[in-house]
Amino acid sequence: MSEKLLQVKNLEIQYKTDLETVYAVNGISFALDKGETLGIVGETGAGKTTAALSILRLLPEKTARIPKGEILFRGENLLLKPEAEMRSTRGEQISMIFQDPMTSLNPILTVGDQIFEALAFHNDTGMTREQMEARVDETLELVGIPRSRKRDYPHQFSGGMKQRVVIAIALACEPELLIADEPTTALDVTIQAQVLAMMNDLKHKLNTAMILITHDLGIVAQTCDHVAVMYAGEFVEYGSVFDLFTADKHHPYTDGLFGSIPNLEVETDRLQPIDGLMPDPTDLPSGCKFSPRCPKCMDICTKQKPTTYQNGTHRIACHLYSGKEVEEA
Amino acid sequence: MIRYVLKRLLLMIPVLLGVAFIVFSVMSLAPGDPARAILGENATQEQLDMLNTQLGVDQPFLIRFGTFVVNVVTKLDFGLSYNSQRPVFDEIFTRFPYTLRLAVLGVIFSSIIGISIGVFSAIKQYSPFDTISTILALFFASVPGFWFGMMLILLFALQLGLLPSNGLDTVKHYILPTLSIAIPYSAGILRLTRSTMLETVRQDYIRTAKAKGVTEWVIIWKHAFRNALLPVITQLGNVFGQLLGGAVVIETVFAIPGLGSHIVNAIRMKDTPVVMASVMLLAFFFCLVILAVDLLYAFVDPRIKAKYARR
Amino acid sequence: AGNSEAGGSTAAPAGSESAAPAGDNTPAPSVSSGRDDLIIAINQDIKTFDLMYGSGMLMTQLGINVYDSLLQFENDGTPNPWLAEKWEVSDNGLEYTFYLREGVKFHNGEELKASDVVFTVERGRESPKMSAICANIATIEALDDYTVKVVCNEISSTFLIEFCGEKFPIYNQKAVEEVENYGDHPIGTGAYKFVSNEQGSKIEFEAFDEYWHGAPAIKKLVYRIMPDNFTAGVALESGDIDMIWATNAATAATLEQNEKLVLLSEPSINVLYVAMNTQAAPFNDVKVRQAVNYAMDREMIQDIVDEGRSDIKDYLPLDTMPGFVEPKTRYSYDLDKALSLMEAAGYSESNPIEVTMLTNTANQKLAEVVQECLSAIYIKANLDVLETNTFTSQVYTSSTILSVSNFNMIYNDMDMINRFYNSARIDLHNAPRYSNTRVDELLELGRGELDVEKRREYYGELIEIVQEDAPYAALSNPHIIRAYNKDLNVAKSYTHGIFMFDVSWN
Amino acid sequence: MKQNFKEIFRRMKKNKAAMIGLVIITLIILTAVFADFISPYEYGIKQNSKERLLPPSSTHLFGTDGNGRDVFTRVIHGARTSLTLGLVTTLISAVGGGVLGACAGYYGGRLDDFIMRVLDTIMCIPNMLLALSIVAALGSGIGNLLIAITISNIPVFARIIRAVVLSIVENDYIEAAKACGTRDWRIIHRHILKNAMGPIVIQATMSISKMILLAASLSFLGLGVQPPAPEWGTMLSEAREFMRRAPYLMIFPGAAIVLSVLSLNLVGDGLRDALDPRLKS
Amino acid sequence: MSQPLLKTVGLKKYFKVPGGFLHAVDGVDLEIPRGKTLGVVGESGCGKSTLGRSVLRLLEPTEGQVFFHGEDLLAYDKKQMRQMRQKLQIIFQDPYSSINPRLSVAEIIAEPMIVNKTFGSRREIFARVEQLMDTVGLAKRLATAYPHELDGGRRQRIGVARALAVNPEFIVCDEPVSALDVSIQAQILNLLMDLQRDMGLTYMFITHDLSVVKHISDEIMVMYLGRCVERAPSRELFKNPTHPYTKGLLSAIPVPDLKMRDKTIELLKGEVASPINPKPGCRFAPRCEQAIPQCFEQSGEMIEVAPGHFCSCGCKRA
Ligand SMILES: Nc1ncnc2c1ncn2[C@@H]1O[C@H](COP(=O)(O)OP(=O)(O)OP(=O)(O)O)[C@@H](O)[C@H]1O
Ligand SMILES: Nc1ncnc2c1ncn2[C@@H]1O[C@H](COP(=O)(O)OP(=O)(O)OP(=O)(O)O)[C@@H](O)[C@H]1O
Ligand SMILES: [Mg+2]
Ligand SMILES: [Mg+2]
Repeated sequence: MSEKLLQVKNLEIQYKTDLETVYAVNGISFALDKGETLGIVGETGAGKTTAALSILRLLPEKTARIPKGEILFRGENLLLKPEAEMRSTRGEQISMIFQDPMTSLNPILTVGDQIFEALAFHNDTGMTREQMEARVDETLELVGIPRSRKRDYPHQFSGGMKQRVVIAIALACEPELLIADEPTTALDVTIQAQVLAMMNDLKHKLNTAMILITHDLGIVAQTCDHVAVMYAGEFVEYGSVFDLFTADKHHPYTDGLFGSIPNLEVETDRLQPIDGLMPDPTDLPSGCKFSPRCPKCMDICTKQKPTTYQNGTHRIACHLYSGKEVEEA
Repeated sequence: MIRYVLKRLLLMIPVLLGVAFIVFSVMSLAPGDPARAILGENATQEQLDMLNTQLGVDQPFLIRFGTFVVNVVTKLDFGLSYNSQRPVFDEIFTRFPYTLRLAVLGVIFSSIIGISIGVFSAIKQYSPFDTISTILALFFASVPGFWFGMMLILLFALQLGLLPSNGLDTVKHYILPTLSIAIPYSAGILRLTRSTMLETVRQDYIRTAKAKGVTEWVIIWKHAFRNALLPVITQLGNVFGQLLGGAVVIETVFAIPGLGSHIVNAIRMKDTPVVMASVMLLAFFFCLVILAVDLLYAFVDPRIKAKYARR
Repeated sequence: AGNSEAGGSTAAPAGSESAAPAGDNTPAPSVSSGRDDLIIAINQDIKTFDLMYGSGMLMTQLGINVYDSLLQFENDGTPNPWLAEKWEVSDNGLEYTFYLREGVKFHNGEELKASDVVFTVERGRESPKMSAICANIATIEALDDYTVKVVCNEISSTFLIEFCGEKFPIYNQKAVEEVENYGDHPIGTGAYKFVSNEQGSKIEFEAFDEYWHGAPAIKKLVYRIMPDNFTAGVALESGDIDMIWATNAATAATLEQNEKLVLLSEPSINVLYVAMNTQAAPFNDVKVRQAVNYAMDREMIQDIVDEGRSDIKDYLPLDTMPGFVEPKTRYSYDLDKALSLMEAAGYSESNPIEVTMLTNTANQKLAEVVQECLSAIYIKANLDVLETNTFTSQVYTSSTILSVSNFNMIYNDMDMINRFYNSARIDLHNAPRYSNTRVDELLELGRGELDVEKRREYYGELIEIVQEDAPYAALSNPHIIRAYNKDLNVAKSYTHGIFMFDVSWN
Repeated sequence: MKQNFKEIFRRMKKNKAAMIGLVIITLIILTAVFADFISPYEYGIKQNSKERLLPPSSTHLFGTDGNGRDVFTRVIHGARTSLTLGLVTTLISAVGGGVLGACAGYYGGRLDDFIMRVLDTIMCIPNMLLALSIVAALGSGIGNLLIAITISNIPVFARIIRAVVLSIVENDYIEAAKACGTRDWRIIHRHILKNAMGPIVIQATMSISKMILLAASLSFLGLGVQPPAPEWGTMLSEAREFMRRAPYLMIFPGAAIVLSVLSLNLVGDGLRDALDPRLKS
Repeated sequence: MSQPLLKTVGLKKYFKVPGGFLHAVDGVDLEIPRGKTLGVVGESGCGKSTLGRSVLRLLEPTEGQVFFHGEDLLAYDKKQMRQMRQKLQIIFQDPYSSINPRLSVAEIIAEPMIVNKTFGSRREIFARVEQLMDTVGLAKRLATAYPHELDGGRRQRIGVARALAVNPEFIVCDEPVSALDVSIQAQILNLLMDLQRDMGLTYMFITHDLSVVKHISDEIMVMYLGRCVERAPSRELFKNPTHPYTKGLLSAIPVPDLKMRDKTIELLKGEVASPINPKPGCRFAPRCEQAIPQCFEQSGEMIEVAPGHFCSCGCKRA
């Protein structure tokens, strides 16, 4: 098997402030190939955004620490790259769509400018200004915005259009990896559908690998190839979409997530939310981090780190399944 | 946009009238009569009465105010200075250019100093540079302007003999007064720039720009700074307004024939026409500056431009 | 009052004999230092060069460069011939005849004629500043081109000083009538022609080559306006300017250190005083007023307020005033006496006086010292420092109990004190609201008398009364301090200014 | 409320700079309060022509001034006037400007236009002139000086607070308060002004120094506090005369101003952070 | 039929904007029976929040009537309205901006009681605060905490407790769960439904999340550009969507089910028309694939297509 496009190994990230240390990401590993989409789901504060930012090395410099782990992009460890090289990687090879389209665009620059900028800073092929402008037009039309609107400012666009501009920026340099952090949370369903459909299209056209972070299992089901379920900085479950939606064994947290969504098909009187709240990330429970909320919690769970059950691509970190155990990578 | 400008220009009328009324009443209420100020300690009662009648200050307040407004509106005539009997505007216009030049230079230099250091210390938040510049800024914000001016004079004019200490004849003459004005004001601008920059660099779009691989320099000046500019522009407008009428101390120390000290003298002499005309002129300019600031907003921020356009 | 007085016609022929005018030594035009320009710092703008509409010492200083008056007075009040070569006073003391110098040119080329003097008076009647003087002039007529006759309404011992001195410059009729904005284009017969006035910045003059007194050595005269003493001091030291027309004691103390400079410190016409309202408690009690007089530590005042550059005074008039008699009742610092007077008046530590003391911004420092002196004799004076203009409008009202300020003795004659003591001047200049019929009488007598001995008699009596009654506590007579480059030759300085033709470079 | 103070102080304790500032300003205030006990000489009036302009020494810690007064004593006593002046004017103008700005921002529309135009009018008259006119009209004296400075400072506060209020009224909690039938004034003070505290505090601490200096520039024009009451700004202006002969006359009151301003600003920054329960650390 | 608790007739709210009038709510009729929930769905900006606020008179409606217990709220004067407010409450979408960050939890919940002087003493108020916190599931120790110390779910509970503090009968829930993640969302939804069951509350539940609205509502109203386009009992609506917009909306929901994975979703095309001085005719017509010329001329009336199911689509009518 050829080298993966992106390999994250045992990544740990902490935020250190004067008073406390937030253990945001606690050893996650995954790999991604060209054209594949990885979905990451999980509760608020699970560390999804943190993990995504670390790949682009955009974590806040003053507080964030990466004590352990590697991020290999085409075999190169991004964490060791000098800032200048990293800058040329950003946008050109890896780009990111941020959580909130409303605030992700600079209000005082035209959308055209903002896309143009991404091109201008990665102009390795020596494109002329005209060529780059033409490329801006092309990109805009790709995301379904008429080229005539490129001189408009973000405030003149609706939320959905803004999100498309953000996507256009991310795609301008045809990156090999696109990280989309809750790209549709702020949008309503009809626009969400448009945006997702478009991203899917693009992915197929450009064969881009993608990491899609979301709360919405519906979106995961529709767009992802692999899914990671994240809880308190760890992947408690990882596998293909089919593993996640069809396999019979699941991490209790994943079960809880599914139970929480109102189902359109089935009438339920009461939803079944997971009891309790996220653990305090500055003071995580020992053993399994989900144990305090777990309905199937056993003695061992509070004491020992869970083992990983693996079935093909499907991995679950839970003491419940001590069948085929493998060491964590 | 043009409609907006017109509306704003129209709104200047009540403001200017208000200014006129306030200043006029203050001048009338203030004790002491101009004749006494002009004729001095040794004047006799007859002399005083005679002059007061000549100046027309013995008429009722409203009549005087009315006459003043009518003259200004119909003839742009602010009358004669009580004190010198010269047309008020001639006097003011020989001085105003100095004041204007100093104010412009002051604003330019204080913004250059304040903004560049402010931006830099925001970027290097909590670094020694940041701490030192903050302390220096607070220091300069708390020493009186005249002290600074006098120190500069002693050092550069007397000790080193490099720069002239008074007057505004050549370019060299402008250096010390400009510095004395700019440095204390730059302190405020520095603090403001720093805090708004700190705010702006936390915005999501800065992260977006970084994710595009844009260089640090471009992020700071093109993305962050331009967005942080609005409050700074407001502050600059205020500084400009204050400098227009307020550099009295610097004018005195550097023996500059500016408008500020002229107004102060006029107030002391109860020279109402001069005070009126000068303050009105300043108020007019101040309104223009505020308007210019608002238009500059539009230039900096398209959202504001859109708002104006729709009005 | 039939006799003509000593300073009058008797002195006049002496003056008229010499072709060279009064100044003791006319400086020979010099070229040695190579400079013939002079830059002088003054501390404020000149509002108008039409002297009839302006006031102040500075005005006089600039005025005497451009204008001449009929006579020129020495610091002790001795009149010297000037534009008038000689003058005569009629026996009844009401008629004056002036004989003008011939060939005197105005800057516009006109020759000085008697009609110009007449014109000046007629114009003066209209002006607020001169009208009071002119009021005493019943008629004025030109007997011929060079002779003017003035008839007064009443005898006035100060008439010469007021009418013929530097305060009454002679205007040129044609110039006033023809020049637009005369106030900005003065024309006189003086040594300097007005060139330009940049308001707030500088005023330029150039030498008038046809000056009747001989062309001055300094050809170009520039007054720089420097409101701040510090700035002027630095400018003088760094050579930006050549002279400071008048600086303050504190700056003088710094300039003193510089060997390249000369400090000229001369008695001025300025008198510092405390005025006590004699019509209201507690100062209606003469003992309290005397106590205040004794309590004034005038040496401390001299040191603190003027850095020693002043003369201590315990009476108001200047010693140089014609008619002056030194009083016998004197006040020197004597706290014991002051305290016993206070106790006699019924005040003590436990029964102190508390009053508001008005002063103006210029005299704040003085007031602070006075305040302390008063505190030693159970008087707690709360200072109220007012803008000069506000102060002037309040200090003469009956509500003012105590004030600290200064006078300029603008006329060098004993009659000057009329305004301080005359009950008719209450509400105008008589801040203590002092009223004494005998004093009023004596003031009238002194004013209407031309005989010197008689005047000394009247004023001698008067001064004893007012010293005894003590409505004022005179404090000091600060010096006027001029500072200039050592290479500059200043032949003579008057209390009212320097004639710039008396100045030259070494 | 008690809870709040404790809470605020607890948060502030963590901010070293703010604590240093707090200690310094407390010392200054204590000095001002106990000036009579601390100062070696009787304050104010005691002058001495024999001891003029003495440089700092063990008898006169800060030297003596042109009137032969002990500068140390005057600086200590000056703290009273200067700090009162700075604090009182700031307080009043913050409250006045706060109310006006809050009303303008909260009600908007005509009232907003009216208030802002009136304030524009005041702002159009340069600071110094406004103060000068008022002092000229009412006479000098610390009371009028206070009024003058305060009035000229109100528009500054009002503008800033209005801008803050405009952004606060956007919040849903204002609407929630309305939905409960909360009266306007309660909304303004409890929900709006409480949240505008940060900018207000910062502006206020900056303003204290400005006020002291404005008073100083007014004394430069002879309109300051009535002597002999010492006040730092006036002391500076008085020292001007002796700038070259006795520079220390300027250094000590100047240092007092700088020190107070510096510490007040540190405290202000700390207070802003502490007042905002949202800010971590 | 019993009298509905809340009823609006021809409710309109126009905003004066620079370009003219923005028709945010343009003639909405609705009825909510006591103890039931009306769900309001629709695209962002279609006027859902404005409708909610107009019903509570937080915005003064431009036209129309709001009947509460059969009485016209709009006829009340300020004082009466202030008293009435206790019965009508609102919960906001954003648990961050809807809670005053400077007040502690207890203060926030006590605020409506203090304002309305419902309780005399501090102690009574405090007791009630504790009781409310208990009801909505907030631990007592959080009483002195500040909102920023709490996560979104707890904050939203504060919002609920505040609304309950004055014993309301009717609550407008303006997207109360949109900002929360699924598990917390479920907790809040359960809480709201429990409260409704226990206290007989009536809700107007605004959201654009259709699975949520289906779960909680008895009846659903679909809004498009200020107008109600379809109204039906919730099961009926999902089973039998009639209006083209409703159809588009329903098909856009991503379903957590792999069966739907490769099915192409029918996307709504085009942008929402401007609500400023809208053209006559059906508001949805420019985006409607089935639009006929008539749709552009005449706006549809609500027709009952099935019992209790109303739809305004012109083509259906034709
Ligand atoms: N700059 C920071 N400093 C300190 N802690 C942080 C910082 N950013 C995030 N955290 C903490 O790190 C943890 C993970 O945060 P992160 O934003 O990665 O979560 P998330 O999964 O993206 O959540 P959401 O779904 O809300 O976006 C959280 O507990 C958060 O409070
Ligand atoms: N105060 C206002 N002034 C002017 N226009 C307003 C105002 N409030 C709302 N609008 C406009 O009214 C329309 C309806 O807004 P509303 O907030 O009710 O929509 P919504 O359906 O709640 O949207 P969302 O789902 O985004 O909350 C929008 O076009 C909005 O821009
Ligand atoms: Mg996130
Ligand atoms: Mg809404």
